[in-house]
Amino acid sequence: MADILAGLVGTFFIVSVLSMLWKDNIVFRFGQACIIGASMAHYCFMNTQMVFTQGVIPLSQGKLTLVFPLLLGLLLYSRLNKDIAWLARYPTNFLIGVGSGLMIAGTLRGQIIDQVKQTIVDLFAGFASESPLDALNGVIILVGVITSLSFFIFTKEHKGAFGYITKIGRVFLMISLGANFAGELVWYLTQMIGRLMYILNQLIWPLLGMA
Amino acid sequence: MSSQIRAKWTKRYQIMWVACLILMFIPLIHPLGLPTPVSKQVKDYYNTIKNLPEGSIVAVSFGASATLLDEQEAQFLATWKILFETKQKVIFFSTTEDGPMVLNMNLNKVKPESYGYVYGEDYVRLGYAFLGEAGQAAFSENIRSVYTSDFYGTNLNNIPLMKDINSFEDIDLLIYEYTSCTDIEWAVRQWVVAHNTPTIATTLGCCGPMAAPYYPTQVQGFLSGSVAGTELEIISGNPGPGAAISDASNLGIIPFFIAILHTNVEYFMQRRKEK
Amino acid sequence: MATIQREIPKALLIISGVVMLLAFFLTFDIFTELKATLSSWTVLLSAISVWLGPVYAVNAQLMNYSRKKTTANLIYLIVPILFFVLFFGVALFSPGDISSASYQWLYIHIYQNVGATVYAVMFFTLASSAYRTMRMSSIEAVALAFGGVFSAMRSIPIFTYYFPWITGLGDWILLVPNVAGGRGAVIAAALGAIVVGIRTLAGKETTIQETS
Amino acid sequence: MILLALMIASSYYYWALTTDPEWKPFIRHIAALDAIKEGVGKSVEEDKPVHFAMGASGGQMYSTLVSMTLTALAFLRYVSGLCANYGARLIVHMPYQTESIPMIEGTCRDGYLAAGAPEMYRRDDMRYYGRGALSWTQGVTASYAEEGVGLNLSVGIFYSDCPISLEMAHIMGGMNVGGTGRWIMVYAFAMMCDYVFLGEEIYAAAAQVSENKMMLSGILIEEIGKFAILGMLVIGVILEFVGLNLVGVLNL
Repeated sequence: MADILAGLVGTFFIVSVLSMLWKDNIVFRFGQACIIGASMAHYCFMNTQMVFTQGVIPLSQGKLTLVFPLLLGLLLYSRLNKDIAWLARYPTNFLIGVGSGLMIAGTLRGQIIDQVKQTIVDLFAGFASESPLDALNGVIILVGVITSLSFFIFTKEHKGAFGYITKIGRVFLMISLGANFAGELVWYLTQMIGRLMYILNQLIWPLLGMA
Repeated sequence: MSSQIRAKWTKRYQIMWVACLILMFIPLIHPLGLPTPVSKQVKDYYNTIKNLPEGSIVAVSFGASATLLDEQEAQFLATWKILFETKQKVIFFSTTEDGPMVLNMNLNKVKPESYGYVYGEDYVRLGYAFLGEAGQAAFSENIRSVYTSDFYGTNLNNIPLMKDINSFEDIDLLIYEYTSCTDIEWAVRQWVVAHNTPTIATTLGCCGPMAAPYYPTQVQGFLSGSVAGTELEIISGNPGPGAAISDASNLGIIPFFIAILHTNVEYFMQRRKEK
Repeated sequence: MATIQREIPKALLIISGVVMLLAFFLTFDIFTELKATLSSWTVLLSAISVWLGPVYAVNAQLMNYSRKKTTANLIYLIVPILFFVLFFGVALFSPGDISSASYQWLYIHIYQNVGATVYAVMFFTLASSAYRTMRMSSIEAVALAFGGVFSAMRSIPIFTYYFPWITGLGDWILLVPNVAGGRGAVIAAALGAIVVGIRTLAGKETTIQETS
Repeated sequence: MILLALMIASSYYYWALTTDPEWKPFIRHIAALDAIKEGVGKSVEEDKPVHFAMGASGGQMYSTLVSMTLTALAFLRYVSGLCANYGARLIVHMPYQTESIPMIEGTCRDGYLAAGAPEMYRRDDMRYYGRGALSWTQGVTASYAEEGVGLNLSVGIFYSDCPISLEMAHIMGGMNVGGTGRWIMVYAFAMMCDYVFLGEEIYAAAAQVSENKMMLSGILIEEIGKFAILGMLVIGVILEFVGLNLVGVLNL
């Protein structure tokens, strides 16, 4: 019985989310109201617990430097009163400072230098390989990177010969978008089938006594 | 787009959606057993485990998410069964909050005890610790710097299997499970490049393209998505949930392809009319 | 006053940013330690702010109800609060908090089911958008459809079984043109991000200088 | 390191130029920008609100994606100013990161203030939905259904949330304009938006909407970076051909 109840609750929420595709309805609205409450509660609980275990308790045990983050965090609430809202700039600026420093370093390495390096490596690995197709693939990648990067040049109109280069770049970009689309489409398809299996296994078969 | 045209399209979407749903549903009730070819990376994944000598130490870095289980459960169940069938010693450690819960559900289904496994001697669960790249590095150097006790709170030194296991040197194979596509780099950098540990990976379908460049030199095999899970079920002879998902996805996606065909035929006919 | 309201926060931004950046390039212990400390502070700091969320959420629903006092609006105001209390209460009062059996029940059957279904809904929204846009009206659209259709077929067993060449083509799309286009775009976006970063650390980014 | 130094040096060069009142850089036109104005106009005509979203997880301030958060804020300032001018109602769907709320609210108020209509700002149109894509997509969809959609402007950090928010806005009659710097999700924008900012275009577009020379100079600094990288690729390939190893140098 308890299992069927669980199946019923789960199925209600699955149907509630899916029903929106058909049209706006009360089941969807009720389900979304429930889930927003639940989601906020989960997030609030996890974070509040962390504030205690990693902030308040170590502070009470003498880790006094933790006063700074705790105080800065509280300043974020100053936004609620317009007259003292400027106080929130302290924590905000601190967070963005840390983020920007972290971002410049990480992005430079992972998304620029490594990508340039890999393009050259791909090209020469292709040349070193026995198959001429690998060499061709290396060249295609190099051409693709150069033309697609050229598409993002903003100080020149995409006309004439440069227009053709950016056009080739756009084709590469579009194939890439198509491949990303397909990867996610098939994944989401599996998720849908998984939900149907849940409804069958948790609700329909048990109800029919075929579990 | 006028509201009339919009309404016309919405109707079309709804017809396609319903068709997809029905076609997904039928094979779940009535399995069709459509064929699934096994890809090379899955064969290599399977053979890597199969070729280990009996009693090898396999570490499983488990970063599963419960919401994404439909995509991966087939992979997990088939992998655990192969590990238990080939009598490997397994150390599970969870790197996500959901990890322990998912593993619990998995092991309840697979039942290691039915393979003659004894907890603490043949397999062990180390619970959850948030392991980013730095965490993986720390774990590989010294397991006890990350986990001092197992999932149930027993000190690692009191667990027979863990007594002589301290670092990468004692691990014969890493099975790396992740759901954020770029995380494969962590395993490659911290285990493969740093220590040359043999590594295989399991992940979501959409992460396959990012894992592919590391195969077969750094990662000896990988599973991406539920299809790979089905393939592993087939090659290892352990039927599981993957077959049904594959069946359903074979049919369920057909209305989508018909829709693409339809929209293009319509477009070209319109163009001919205009000409 | 301007100093307290503008200049000190800006100085805080620059100092914290420069420290993080230096910690990447210089491997002195002091920087490594500072980086770890600042990173852990950010996590703690944002965790404290978590109650701002419910304040804004309840405010929006409350105002909505006060403008239009319908039963439906009353339900939309009360239900989230009830579920908030239910989840938070169970987490707080069950022994073992969120790992307690009762919380896990709520989490698995409600929270995770909705999570998984949201992904499932995306199958339908992606399919409908493709229905509309994958019309081969230009070379770009052909490229998009080519990449999309063959990569999708590559992941569906029935296609690869009956047309084995799709496997090769699908893999080629993923590993060659997809990599090429993706790489160009990633590099460009990374440059855009770095420019914003440099401007921020120089204290010249205008978006963060909100005045009201 | 050299690339970074080059970009910092060019930054200072262009920042110095921005003090010259005559100086105006040329930047190619981005079509999606006009669409924002058109969309706000459409919203007023249809008496429906403008929706602004920066992603369920778009408030990241201390991660490597912080620049996208800042870029989204530049758009928020712009669109709130436009809404104030045209008399449209603006609904902001905030990300789950609560630490970003003060800044989002401040930026939005700024937009109204700059347009001379601070009284039009309404706090109850700042919406919050809890953690993650699951409740965010639900909340946003419900808001579209309840209040209608004129323009839906989505710029920022998007994961698996935009395929729902964008398509639902479209189905409910809204006009979608947007983009993200996360390449893996750009496909959703390309397919579901009426006008799209492809990848990095969001940074260039943000600079253009700001009409601020400091921001505009950023595009030129990026261009220097792009030419440096194109140069690096070409020189790297040539060097490898003659037997010199640039990859080894980059590994350092």
